Amino acid sequence: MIKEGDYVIFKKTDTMKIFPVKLNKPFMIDRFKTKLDNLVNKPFGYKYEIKDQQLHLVQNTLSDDMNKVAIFDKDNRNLVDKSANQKLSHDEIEKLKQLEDISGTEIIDRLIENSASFSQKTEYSQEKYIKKKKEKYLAVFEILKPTIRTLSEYYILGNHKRKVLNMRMDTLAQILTYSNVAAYRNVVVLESCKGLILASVVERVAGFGNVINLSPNGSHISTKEILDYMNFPPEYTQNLYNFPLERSDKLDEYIEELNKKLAIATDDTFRDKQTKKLELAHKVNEIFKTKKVDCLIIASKFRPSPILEKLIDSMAPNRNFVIYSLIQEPLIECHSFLKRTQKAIHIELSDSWLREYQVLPERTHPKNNMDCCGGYLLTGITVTNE
Amino acid sequence: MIKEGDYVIFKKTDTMKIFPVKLNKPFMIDRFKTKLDNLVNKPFGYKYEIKDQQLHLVQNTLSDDMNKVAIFDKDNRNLVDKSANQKLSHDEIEKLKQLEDISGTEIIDRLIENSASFSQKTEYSQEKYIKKKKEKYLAVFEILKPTIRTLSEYYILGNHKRKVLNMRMDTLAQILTYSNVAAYRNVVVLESCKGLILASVVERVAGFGNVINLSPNGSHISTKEILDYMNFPPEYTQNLYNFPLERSDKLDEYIEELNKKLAIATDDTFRDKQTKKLELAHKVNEIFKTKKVDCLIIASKFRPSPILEKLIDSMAPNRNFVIYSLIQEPLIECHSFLKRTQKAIHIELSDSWLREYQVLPERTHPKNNMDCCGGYLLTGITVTNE
Amino acid sequence: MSFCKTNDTIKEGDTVIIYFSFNQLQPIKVKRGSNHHTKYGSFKHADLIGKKYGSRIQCTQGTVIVLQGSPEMWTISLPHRTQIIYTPNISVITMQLDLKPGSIVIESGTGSASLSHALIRTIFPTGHLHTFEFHLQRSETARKEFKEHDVSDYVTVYHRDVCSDGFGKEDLADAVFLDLPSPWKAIESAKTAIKREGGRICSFSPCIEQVQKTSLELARLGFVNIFTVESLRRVLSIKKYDLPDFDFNMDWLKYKGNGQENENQNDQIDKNEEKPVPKKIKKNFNESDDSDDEVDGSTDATYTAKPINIQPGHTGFLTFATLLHKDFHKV
Amino acid sequence: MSFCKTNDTIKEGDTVIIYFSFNQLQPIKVKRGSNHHTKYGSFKHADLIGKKYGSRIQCTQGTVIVLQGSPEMWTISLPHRTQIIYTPNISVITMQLDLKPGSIVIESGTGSASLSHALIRTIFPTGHLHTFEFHLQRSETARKEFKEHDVSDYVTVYHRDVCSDGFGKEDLADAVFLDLPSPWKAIESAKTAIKREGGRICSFSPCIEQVQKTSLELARLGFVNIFTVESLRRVLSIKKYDLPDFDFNMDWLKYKGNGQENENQNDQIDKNEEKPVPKKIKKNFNESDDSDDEVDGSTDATYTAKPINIQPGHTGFLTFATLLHKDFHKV
Repeated sequence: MIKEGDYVIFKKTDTMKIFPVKLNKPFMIDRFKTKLDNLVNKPFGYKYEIKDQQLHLVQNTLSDDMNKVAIFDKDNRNLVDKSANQKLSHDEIEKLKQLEDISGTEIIDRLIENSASFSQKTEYSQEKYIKKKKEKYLAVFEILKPTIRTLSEYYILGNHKRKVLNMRMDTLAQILTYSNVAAYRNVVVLESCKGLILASVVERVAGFGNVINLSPNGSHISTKEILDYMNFPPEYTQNLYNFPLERSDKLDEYIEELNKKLAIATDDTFRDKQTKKLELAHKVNEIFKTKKVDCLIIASKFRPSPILEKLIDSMAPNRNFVIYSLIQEPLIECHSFLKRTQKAIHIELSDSWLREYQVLPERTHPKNNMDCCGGYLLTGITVTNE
Repeated sequence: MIKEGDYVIFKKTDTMKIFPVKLNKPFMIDRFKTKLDNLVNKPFGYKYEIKDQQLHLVQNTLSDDMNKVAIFDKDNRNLVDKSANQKLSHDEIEKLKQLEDISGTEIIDRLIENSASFSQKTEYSQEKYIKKKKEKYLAVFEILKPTIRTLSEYYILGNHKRKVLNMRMDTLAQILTYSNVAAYRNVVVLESCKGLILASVVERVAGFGNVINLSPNGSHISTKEILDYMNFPPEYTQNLYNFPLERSDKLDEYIEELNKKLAIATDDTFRDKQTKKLELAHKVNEIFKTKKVDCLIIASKFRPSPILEKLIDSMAPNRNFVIYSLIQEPLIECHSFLKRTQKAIHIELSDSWLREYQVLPERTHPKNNMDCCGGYLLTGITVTNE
Repeated sequence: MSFCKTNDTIKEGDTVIIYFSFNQLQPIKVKRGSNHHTKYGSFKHADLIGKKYGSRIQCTQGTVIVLQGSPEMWTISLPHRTQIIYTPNISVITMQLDLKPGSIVIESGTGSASLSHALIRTIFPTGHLHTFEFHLQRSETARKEFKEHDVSDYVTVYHRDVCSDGFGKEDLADAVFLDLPSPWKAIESAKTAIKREGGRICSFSPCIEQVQKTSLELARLGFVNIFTVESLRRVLSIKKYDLPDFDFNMDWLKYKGNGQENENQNDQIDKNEEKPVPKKIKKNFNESDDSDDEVDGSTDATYTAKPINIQPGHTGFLTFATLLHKDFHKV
Repeated sequence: MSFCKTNDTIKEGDTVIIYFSFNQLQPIKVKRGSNHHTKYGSFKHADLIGKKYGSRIQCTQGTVIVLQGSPEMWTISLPHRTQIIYTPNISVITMQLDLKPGSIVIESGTGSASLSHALIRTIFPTGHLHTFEFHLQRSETARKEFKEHDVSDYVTVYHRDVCSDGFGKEDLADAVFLDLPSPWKAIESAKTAIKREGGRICSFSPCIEQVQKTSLELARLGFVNIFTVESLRRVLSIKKYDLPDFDFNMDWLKYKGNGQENENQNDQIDKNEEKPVPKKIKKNFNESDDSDDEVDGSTDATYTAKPINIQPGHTGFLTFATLLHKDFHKV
């Protein structure tokens, strides 16, 4: 059920938008003004329609497509190709949409009235036309719960692909299995995906383990976005440690530095800050120095090989690492390092391929477009040479 | 119809073998002795069975699979997993096969008798079992005509992939379209595919044009194999010129050298040889020097970029080239050269993907295995900077 | 000029392709006295005449390239009247139908004639294409185009519904190609149309149910070696890459924006795909804007090939089969 | 030791994976007093006990590595009782079913329990897997394996035909996974088994007809967001490459074998895939034999990544759907 403070995803055909649920805060979505008050204590996943600036649950009706067989006997042999089948101009349609009191249904009726070819279309094409227009003009949205699954769709659907390094759902899914992330693991994550990977890891560890989030300066800013959307319970994030990547290879030095700062600290705020930093450093040091890292995931904008070289020695033997890259060359470099040093076995470079299908009676086929750029993964298992 | 002197392809499930049709020449195929005399004046494509050391046409029966719907109600829940379901040992089966007078059908009967699980299998599994065994033990072969299509299957099916640089049918097909090979073209080919590409080009030019086959020393040896199988009519190959690649960048010099040799020639055989070489050189020179090359295809074991640099200037503007490589790096190098010199536009690097489907009632699905290694193509169009 | 021959110079009346970039091509008919307006300004048709194909044409504000009409160029620039068949599938169809100069081919429907041009190119000068289209306007347009493209000697266009009326041909064709909503309705007639010594057939269908019905009908009518494939081509763009090294010795705290700083500095890799190239650069003919990074002379630049993001994931299924020599069929 | 936790040292009774190479892995149960024979000679089980997982084990004639049993290692080494689900599909299933620690999952059939182990790993320690199998022997073997792998606290095995008898569960599961010949027969019961607040369902089927029937039934029963995907993973092997330059100045006539000479010299690229590696080299543990070229220290070696030739092109279709909160369904 939706609660105040949750984030919700508005979905309509191929667009998704994300909003926090705040009471009595009207805002605009598409051309509609609405408030989210009505969503509280309502279920996720249903369709809601905006009426009177509020969202109302719409019952799902059985998809018409599913029950209707395409009719091949009617055909379009007499449909003459004309560019001007729609008599309303773009501007006229835009003006129509500005009318305060016009409903989506009315707009669609007007479009049909003014379509020269509508009556000549096959029944199937007519339905397709109406469905398309409905999706465009009706104020009906699916309200989805932000989950790793829906968020990963959100980033790929919108123009946010680059924000998550083009990370496709299946690639992310493979990162999580091949790294063996689960409860009771110490997981080290270095990512530039707005927290998509970090949030996935936090969810799979669920508080039963430790998650070390490495980033320049230990900043959580670039990974916080998706963690916020996920709205995790506090026990999930209590063992999440945001630690500076640049300190990860000189922990002793860093601890010494912090101790020195602490020793000369006079200001309470400063002391608290240093104490916290020191606790964090000790925690990370404890895991790194005793080689207790169970899973290592690198999916960052930096060249992975030098980073892997620094971090792999903190891993226990027989543990899994996964490195993601949009191109294969940086992973070939990591592969060379691993082979040369014999620090790992079962090293595989792979790419992934995902295609969706349209499954409808008499009209089943793979979707016409696909995302061909799922990136590459290098996976492997650490071994000991002792 | 099959003629004496033709090559024929024997096909059985996943093996293909190729033989010339010679009269009264018995040979062994699998464990069967046969002669090909009976094939003369018989049609290609039919199945033939070896009986009494001769091949007899077998009528195709409508595939049983097609008309039978899988029965999901019968299932294998009571079939107990046992490794020793077949009571005959490997050695016993081998001995059985050595028996002179045993027919394939009899072997299959014995296998069924000795299969512990056969009677417990579903009807569908039983059929599958019999079909598999039939394919293995009956002396029935499809006799196929060697065409580019069947030969490209032959090389990929057998362990001959490397001989044709892993050239998959769809990749070869794309080479032929993107190079714009057809009648009335001057085509330059440099290939290390046993003549697969050369033969395709010769067929598509069909004598209406010129085909220059470049190779080290102008040797046709490495490309002759598939041309022989194709058994082209003489007009197809009359304009096929096998020319030394190492001379292609210094034609004047080469002609001069040949002229000199001819001038001092005393021996008739030697003179004839030089005269022929000179004619060939003049022909190639005429096409190269006047920039009359219409299509350039490179699919060789050599680094393509330096070769492309030498050959591209012999091409007319607005003509097509295609370069094939199993890996992408050599093509990236060609791409850099072309971009830098602005000698071409519409330069595309691509790979191809081909998957076969099993289409049977209630059992339709993509085939479980696929060839993932179709290689890369670099295609482009020459332009003039004049 | 002819779409199936190679030509050197542009003549009046030629259909030429004005090439802006990978996805921007425009066929025009050269007519003395006309002007052509492009986003790079305009040029006079008269200036084209006598020029070599493959030349750069100076417009008032930039350069374009003028290319000869060829089947492949036509496929990516033609006016769509229907869904068309693209070159990767055309390639496989041509190979699997064993086509070469001299082949007699039957095709239905003609559609936008994307495939037709490629078929003609392969079978001319001694072969012939019989192409059938049930939509009157389309069949007339195709006939007109074939004439304009100087290939009408090698093709006959029929306005006819082959599913109800058949091809009306007997023992004529080496190969039959079907691109119909209900291809199974035309197979019996296709069988009649194929030569006595047999031939090949191909059916192109977007949906798997069509493939299933077609395969059953092919089997019922005695076709053999029935198989179905999907063939896709994936284009890779070539990009310069330069992943930054993380500097373990830098004081990242002092580096601006802590953590988000080089958001946009990094992936040169995707730049072109996602951000529209500024108009200013587009003014001059510069193909690399569309897909590849500019290649510079420096030898230490490193390039990688990366698939273009969204590409065709499905066009249709291709079902092939063989009809064996008719005289040896058991009746 | 447990398959879903990470363990450091080997104990008696552990099921460990003996790792020879990519495709050669063997699970064994460590039993003091036993010997294990491999192609590299034999070792004593007793020698394993107390060793670290991920250690090299000296056999009489070579070295192997001993690995902990994990869901992914189990999937590639388990004894097949049925067709199994592999890690790329397992990954997508786990993600699309929104699984995490605490999830209650229903699975049928158990099969070879490849997926089951991975599901348990993701949902433990607070979740539970209910797995149903209609084949008695298989269900018993799975139960025994779960015990041996120390995961039986998180899983209940049922011997039951869910198509005829249903799951017998109500408002219990967050997610249901079906891998059945006729999955549509189990969907109504699956709906009952899903929690009142709704949940996710996945059906895995090799054939498209199964997908069609399943999708229709899901729609009929009010599931939403029904969609089907195929997910494949392609492995690339890393090879040294060195295409020879053609020497335009060489006298090729004198070069041995005119034209065919460097037949085998050239493509180092394919060597390993096609030719079996000589036995001699295999004697020592050397993973690179199987897929990658030996990487040497020299910095000027150039490597490329090339897809392994024959790979899975299809495993099955994955159909997913959502059941919304049951209390808000219109009846």
